[in-house]
Amino acid sequence: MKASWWKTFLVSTLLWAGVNLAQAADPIKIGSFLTVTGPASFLGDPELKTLQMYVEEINAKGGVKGRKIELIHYDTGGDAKDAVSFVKRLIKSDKVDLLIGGTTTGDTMAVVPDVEKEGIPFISLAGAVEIIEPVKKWAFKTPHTDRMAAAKIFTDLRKRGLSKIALITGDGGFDKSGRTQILKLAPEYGMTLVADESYGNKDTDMTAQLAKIRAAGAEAIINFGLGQAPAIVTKNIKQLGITLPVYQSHGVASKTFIDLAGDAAEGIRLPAAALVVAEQLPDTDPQKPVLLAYKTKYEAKHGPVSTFGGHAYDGLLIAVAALERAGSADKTKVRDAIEQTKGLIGTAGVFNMTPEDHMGLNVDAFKLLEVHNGAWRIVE
Amino acid sequence: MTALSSALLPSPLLAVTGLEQSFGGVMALAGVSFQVAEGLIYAVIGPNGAGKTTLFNALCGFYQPSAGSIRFADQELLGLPPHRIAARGIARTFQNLQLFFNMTVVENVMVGCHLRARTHLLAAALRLPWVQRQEQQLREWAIAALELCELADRAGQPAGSLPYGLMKRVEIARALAAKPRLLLLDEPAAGLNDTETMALRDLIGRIRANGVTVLLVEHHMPLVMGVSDRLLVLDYGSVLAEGAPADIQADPRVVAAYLGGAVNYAV
Amino acid sequence: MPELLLQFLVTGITVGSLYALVGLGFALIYNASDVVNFAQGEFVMLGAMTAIALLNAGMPLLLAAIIATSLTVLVGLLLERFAIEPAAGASVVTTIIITIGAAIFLRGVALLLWGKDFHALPPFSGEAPIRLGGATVLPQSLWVLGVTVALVLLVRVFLNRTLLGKALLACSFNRTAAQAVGINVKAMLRLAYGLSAGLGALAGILIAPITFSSYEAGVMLGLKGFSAAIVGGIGNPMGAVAGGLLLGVLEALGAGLVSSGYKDAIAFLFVLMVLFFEPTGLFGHKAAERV
Amino acid sequence: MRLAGFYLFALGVALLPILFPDNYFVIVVGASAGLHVILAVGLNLLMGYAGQISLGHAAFFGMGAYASAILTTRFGWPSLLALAAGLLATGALAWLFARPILRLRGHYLAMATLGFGVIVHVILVQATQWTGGPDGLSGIPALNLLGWRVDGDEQWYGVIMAAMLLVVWLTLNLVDSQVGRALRAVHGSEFAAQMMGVDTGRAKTQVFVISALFAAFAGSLFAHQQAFVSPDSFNLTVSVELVTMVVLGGLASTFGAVCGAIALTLLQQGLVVFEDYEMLIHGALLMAVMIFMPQGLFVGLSQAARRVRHRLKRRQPLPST
Repeated sequence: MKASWWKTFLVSTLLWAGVNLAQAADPIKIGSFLTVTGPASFLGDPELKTLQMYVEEINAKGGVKGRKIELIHYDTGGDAKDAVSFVKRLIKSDKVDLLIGGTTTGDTMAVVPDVEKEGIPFISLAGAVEIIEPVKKWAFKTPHTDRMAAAKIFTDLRKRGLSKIALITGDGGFDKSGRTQILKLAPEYGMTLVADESYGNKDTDMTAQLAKIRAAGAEAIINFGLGQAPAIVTKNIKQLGITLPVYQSHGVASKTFIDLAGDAAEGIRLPAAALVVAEQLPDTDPQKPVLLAYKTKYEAKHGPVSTFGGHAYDGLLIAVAALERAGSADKTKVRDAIEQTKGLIGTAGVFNMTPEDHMGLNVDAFKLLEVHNGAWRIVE
Repeated sequence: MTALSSALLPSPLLAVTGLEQSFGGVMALAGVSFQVAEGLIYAVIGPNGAGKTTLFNALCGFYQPSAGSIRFADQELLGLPPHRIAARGIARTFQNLQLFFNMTVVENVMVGCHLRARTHLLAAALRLPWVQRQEQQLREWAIAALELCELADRAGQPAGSLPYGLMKRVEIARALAAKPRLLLLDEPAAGLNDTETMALRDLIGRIRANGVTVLLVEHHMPLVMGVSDRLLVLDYGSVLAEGAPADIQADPRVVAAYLGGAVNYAV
Repeated sequence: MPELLLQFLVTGITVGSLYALVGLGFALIYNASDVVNFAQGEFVMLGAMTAIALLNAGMPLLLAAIIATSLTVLVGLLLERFAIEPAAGASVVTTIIITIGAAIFLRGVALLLWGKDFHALPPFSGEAPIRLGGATVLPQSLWVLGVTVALVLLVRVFLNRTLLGKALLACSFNRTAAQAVGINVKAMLRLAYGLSAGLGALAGILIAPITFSSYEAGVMLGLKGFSAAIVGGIGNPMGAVAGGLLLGVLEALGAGLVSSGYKDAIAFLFVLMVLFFEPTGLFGHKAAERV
Repeated sequence: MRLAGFYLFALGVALLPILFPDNYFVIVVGASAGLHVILAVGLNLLMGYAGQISLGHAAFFGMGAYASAILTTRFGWPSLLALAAGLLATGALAWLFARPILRLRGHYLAMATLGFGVIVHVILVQATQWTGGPDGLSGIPALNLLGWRVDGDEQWYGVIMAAMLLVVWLTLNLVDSQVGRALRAVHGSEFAAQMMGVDTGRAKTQVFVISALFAAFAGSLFAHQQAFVSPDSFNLTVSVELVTMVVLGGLASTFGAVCGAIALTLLQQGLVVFEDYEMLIHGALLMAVMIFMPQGLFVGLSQAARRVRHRLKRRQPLPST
């Protein structure tokens, strides 16, 4: 009896060690598909850099539960067709355990059918609210929704007693989806839209649209866009001598925007995660150390942070935490673990996911920022 | 003159009256009139720039003459697009080769059979049985035309791989494959050597023997004089003379204006 | 309203002069070789990006601009020598695909050299807007306009008054004949590529303070420049300039008066209409076909 | 045998998934290549055989896709009916557009088709209430072929390959018929073709419409396969890629177009692993192929193969080309 007891112990220990060894040799595969080139590279590029940087760090520290992480990435170039094909490749050919990616809403929505069918945990880095509403079993997301951005802007406008707004947006997915939310929320906040203009994201001059806005009698201008276009809009506003308050979206929450727009950016407000103003947060803010750590690490290697890299950081953080809690890379267990994310402090805010909320951020996670002397500062 | 010609030749296949064509103020054809009776070999000669090719292009509908009339088998051609004129029974060759270099010799000639073929897109894509049978038929017609031009052994070669003289003959075969009533030959001898020119002369004879009327623009005087039944001399877009070869040769105006007197083109 | 209209026109002319400069490059190469060089937009991008990089490295603006332009000319010459010349005798479409390949290649090089971020040049003479009647314009736009006019005039004088320029034009009318009278057609081709690259680079440097630049910035400018060259009648350098201005004004008017979302569609619809009624562009020479 | 090459190709297409079951590069990339083949073969009819360039072909692809997407999601039409409606609408538009646009030549035609492509793309982006705007339309139901729901990558491979083989077969037949010869004649010499009695205007219109129909057909399949459409799949870049496929493979050869479509699809899949170097390599390869094989991969490679064979049997002389 005694002998058989220690035999059992030995066998199970060996088995356990063997399993562990096998696991150690067998990395957890994270598949990512981002828009690293093309119109939304402004977003995808820092996302990829962040993922690569942190996967390296996690592996240097011994990985997740002894297993290394292998990051497999494909660039979609912003074409949803490529996103679909690469997600299939990640699932079928690379046999990844979970997916982080989809820089744009278009890329994300395009792959959702495959993700749902194959049943693989998927954390999207795109903004639109439709990704999580209605809730999709396997799809989660980390950035704030554009609805929150709209709400934040409207709240500030109401505080300033302004209600006649002029909207100018680009022709990309981010822009259009922001426009939709602004149109939807405006009545709720008592806002009237006196102009609704648009431009091509590669356009070089928006004075025609802005001249129309100038003539429309608006009290404030909202510009929802990405990349260099909002900087051109900002410069053109100054050129036309328009002195109305200008709101940008979280799409340009990066030092690059201020660099491009120069003096014209002065006084512009926008809603954004606290990342770009981490130093200005009170020391009591629980987010501060997380933000500073990410910011320092990123800027040491790649230059000014943007909130988009932060979304990727959050996604990876959620994934790794879920993998640890699930204790394996089993897809269903990891999915359930992601859904149970509670009180996790990321760059975008504190994540509290539920079966009904696959993002888990509330609107407080957004700060209202203003450009002041060529730098961001918190308005509230 | 018109009255005289029609009296001589009871049923003109082609009757051109008062044809005018100008390019930016320059009159390329200044009221040209002539008639071609069925079964003749009719040559149009004249110095360079006299309007010979312009006349051909006007006959084919490539230009839109500003005045005049072109009656072919008692029907007006003026104003019709080229493919409709072709459908009336006129075929031609070109001064600058217009072969389909992207096809084989026999395929070129099969295009010539276009008007004799049924062309239905969907049927062709589905390759219905009648399409297959027609393909066979067209190929036979094309080979027959090639045989007439002594080119049957070249049928499968890419059109662009032939020597120049043979390419010119492929054009003739292609035009003949349409079974035209009137064949327009635009300088068929240009660029040919003497042997080839002699062969061409025989070929034109055979074509006429097959019942095709030939309208010929040519500079090679021995060929023109040897083969044609009647001649039209153009100069500066106008008719200088018209008549049988012997009469034309004897016409002092023609000799002065064109033949230059010093050269004797007796055959 | 007249004030608004004036602003639209000013906007349109500013943007249009940009398209005109790029279109001019298309026309020059087309003249010499019948080839539409789809890497023309990349010349613009290379000029801008090189100048920005040199400026950031501490070089004064003027020197940076000169070196950037020279380097881009070199790229143009290399492109001609190593991609266009070896394909001599290939069909026009094949050559066009080669230039598309070259465009992708140059974008790839720029991506590796300068990353994906947008970069700006500082404006040459400040940012204080200048009032023109009821419209405002940036000093940099005046730079663009002024240099465009100067360059267009220079190119015109070069083509019509100098022996070299006439030789280049002769190639466009009849290459075989040009060769027969002793014009070195190959050298003319190189000249055209060098000149177009130089024009492109200058355009890039001029507009970088307004539009910024990134490795992909050439795509849109290439498209608009191509359209300008075609609308004006391809092969006619001054037609390209007119086409560019027309396109710019159309876009601005479309955006201002009809719908800013559909402004590109409006501009291209107009282009289509022009072509339907003038199948060889506004100022293209009507090619007579000889059979 | 006239269609020997076709049967060989069909055999290969059928054998691949049996030899490599459940392989991403066969099943998924293969299906994607199949759609590209349909597009390229259609465009080659227009470019290679009729000699008319189109830089706006993605527009027809997009119209087919959006017709299926909008009619099935917004109006609940059965997928086959939506497919037919898409073909009808695209064909009708192509027909209306063909006459004025095909009067243009060369670069002017390129410009006009490009402009057409840009206009359609702008509409897809801007008419948000219909098209879903830049983020596109999702939730397109599975293709329902008389009760059989096409779902899953293997089934899609089968359907797309069958569609592709049908299109290639129809095209091969068409090219080698009097209709096809008339078309090629238009390319060879438009005036001579007219003098043979070919109504060149009609011939060009027909081929433009067929080419548009093939593209719309591919578009409809694409929409159902992806269950999602967005305007970026139908922009100018895609049009240029399609032209590249045709020229890369070799103009005026149906199998050239097939070759070019497959090569470019594989190239895009293969190069993605090079990340930042992808563009550089892509551009360099494109230039190299066109410089060294100006007649395209199909002719280039078959000449190379012939040369090798020739070297193997020294004695036989090289057939003159």
